[in-house]
Amino acid sequence: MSETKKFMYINRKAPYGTIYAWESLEVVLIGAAFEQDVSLAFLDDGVFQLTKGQDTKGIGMKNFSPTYAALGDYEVTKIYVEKESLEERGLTIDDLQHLVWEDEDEDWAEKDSISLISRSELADVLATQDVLFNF
Amino acid sequence: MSETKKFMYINRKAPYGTIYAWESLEVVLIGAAFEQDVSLAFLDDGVFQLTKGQDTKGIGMKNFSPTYAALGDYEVTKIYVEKESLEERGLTIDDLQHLVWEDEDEDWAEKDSISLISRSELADVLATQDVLFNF
Amino acid sequence: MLHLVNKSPFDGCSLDTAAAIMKGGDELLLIEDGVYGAMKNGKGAALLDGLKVSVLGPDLAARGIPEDRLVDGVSVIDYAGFVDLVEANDKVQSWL
Amino acid sequence: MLHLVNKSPFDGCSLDTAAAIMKGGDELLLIEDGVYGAMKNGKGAALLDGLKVSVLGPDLAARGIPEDRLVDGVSVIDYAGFVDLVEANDKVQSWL
Amino acid sequence: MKLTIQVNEGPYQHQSSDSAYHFTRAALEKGHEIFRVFFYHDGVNNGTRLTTPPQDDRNIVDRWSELAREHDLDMVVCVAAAQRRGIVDEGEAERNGKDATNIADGFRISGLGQLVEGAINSDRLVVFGD
Amino acid sequence: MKLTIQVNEGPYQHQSSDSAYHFTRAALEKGHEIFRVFFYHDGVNNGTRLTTPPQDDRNIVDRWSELAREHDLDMVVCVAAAQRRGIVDEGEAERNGKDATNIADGFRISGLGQLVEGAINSDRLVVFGD
Repeated sequence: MSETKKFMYINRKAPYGTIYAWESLEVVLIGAAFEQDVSLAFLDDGVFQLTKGQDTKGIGMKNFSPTYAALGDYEVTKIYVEKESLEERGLTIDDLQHLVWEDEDEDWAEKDSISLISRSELADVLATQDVLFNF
Repeated sequence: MSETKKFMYINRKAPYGTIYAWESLEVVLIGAAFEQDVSLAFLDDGVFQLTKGQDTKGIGMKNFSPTYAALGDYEVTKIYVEKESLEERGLTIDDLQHLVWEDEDEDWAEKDSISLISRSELADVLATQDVLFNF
Repeated sequence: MLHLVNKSPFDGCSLDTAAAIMKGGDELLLIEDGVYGAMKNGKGAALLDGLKVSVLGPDLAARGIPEDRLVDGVSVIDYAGFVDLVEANDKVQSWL
Repeated sequence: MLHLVNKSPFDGCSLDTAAAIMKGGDELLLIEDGVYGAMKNGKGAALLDGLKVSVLGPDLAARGIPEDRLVDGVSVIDYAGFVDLVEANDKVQSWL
Repeated sequence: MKLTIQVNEGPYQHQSSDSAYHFTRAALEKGHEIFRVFFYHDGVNNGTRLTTPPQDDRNIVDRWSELAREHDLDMVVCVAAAQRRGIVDEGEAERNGKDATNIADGFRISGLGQLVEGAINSDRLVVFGD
Repeated sequence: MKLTIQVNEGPYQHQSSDSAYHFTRAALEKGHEIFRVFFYHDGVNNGTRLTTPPQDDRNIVDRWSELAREHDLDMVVCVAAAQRRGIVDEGEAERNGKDATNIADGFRISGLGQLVEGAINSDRLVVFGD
């Protein structure tokens, strides 16, 4: 278990309609303890997971969207959002939560966690991974 | 329970990948005993349910496609297949099972159960129903 | 007739088929992930043209979609309004 | 990298996205309802152009699709062949 | 109006059971009659008393059981679907040689005819699924 | 090669569990090592001993149990997902005050870390889902 692998969690489903988004996040939180090289990708309907202002009172379900903002504390700092998926859905990066992490090596400077990348850049990122998690 | 209603079973999902097609058919078989005015519609991926030559040995699942041919014996004789759905999938009516029923009132003459209808004709048929079953 | 769509317009063809099948006087209600279909600039917007469309507000709020992001003319209703729609239409077709 | 697609090309955008993300050297395997994506004259056919594609034979047979209805160049394999594909590629992406 | 509600998916994985619950409650509050709630396909999994959801989340099964108790709802789990998924009451346990039951309060196991009968006897059938 | 298999859907509703089973069996026949089969989401419902499928259909749960027995497979049901869906062993029944268990032969309930550990220790992770 000493080897470090590049783990990527692939998120392609909308939140609340199904539980995949939430139970995927549960794996990310648990997985953080294993000190692998972790990143998350959001594409297709998965980009909806990151929208601001989610309010689940009316449907009586747990609002798990604040958990994304806590990912930085779990040292999960590489979050890729696919540009084409946002555009097809009429969304911009401003519709998403602003996710940040604090860089210990630079006097806890706050840095953006989200990288907006194109589909072909995402393909390059996928190619460099060791394990892809799908839910 | 003396009233007769127009029941339509809507089939929009492919067989085997999910159980909806098969469990929908189980409702049709049970429902036949209730002597309602029953019809079935196949559209979207549901048209794949009726393809000829299904052979499930390799996936170890029960082949339920012969059941469609038995529907006539249950007095289920009105089966609507949407033309556009077939065409989009590169299928023709010849790719589907030939489903027939025997007309008691015409000396047991064999008649076709399947009517190939357009999307707009299907809309008309739906409009005349009392209850739509979805799975 | 009330048409129910509970899927994102990117997940299957439920919204496409519902919109194509709908007749004058029919109504469309978007629930669950179906509410994404009513977003302006989204894939569903073009399909809704000329249709009588409602979306379930609690599902919209859960997904963080402000009402001003919806296609013009769409009504936002609650579960009680959902019940009223079912009553006002002679039958319900769930495009699962 | 092996890409797995288990959905009909009419059910969601898995095949579209997989085909767009695939790089030279990647392979695509269609299983379950995904096998419909390899049908000639079907919606998936155009997406497969230039890709290395296999379909799972047992799933194809279950659905009554004769092999001559498939896009040219598609390989039909069994579960043992599926295992071999997983071994031959460095990782697997399931487009669920 | 008299309603039959059909639920095709199990708890938590899909929103269907939540939507059906909120709809059913709203219909009852408006004074409509729920002829029956019919759980089909994976929907039968709403009828197990063995779930323990996280404390900060809703308890889907208990919520149905309470609604049934308050409003004397007829909640039917399809026997054929239940046998495939493993939802068992005393009768089913005996018939199928099972050493445990898991059916929750307020649910009963019965045949598919109950769905058809519901459709015949109700003004509307409303289906929640995937 | 060493494999971890993940199953996201329950028995019968989706083909995922069937596909995972046939894949796992083929991998074993070719001499590969199955490090673990991890049941997540509704996949946990593969681990109930209370199913009674029709006699002319396959028995998905028994098939997994037999494969585990023959090949000493490690079949893990995710505890968090199992609590939401109602899959219970002796320990869970005691912890959560449940009056019955339904876990099938060859399955054990454990944490999500088992999936991560599987991914770390295997050459490939293969996921079957919806």
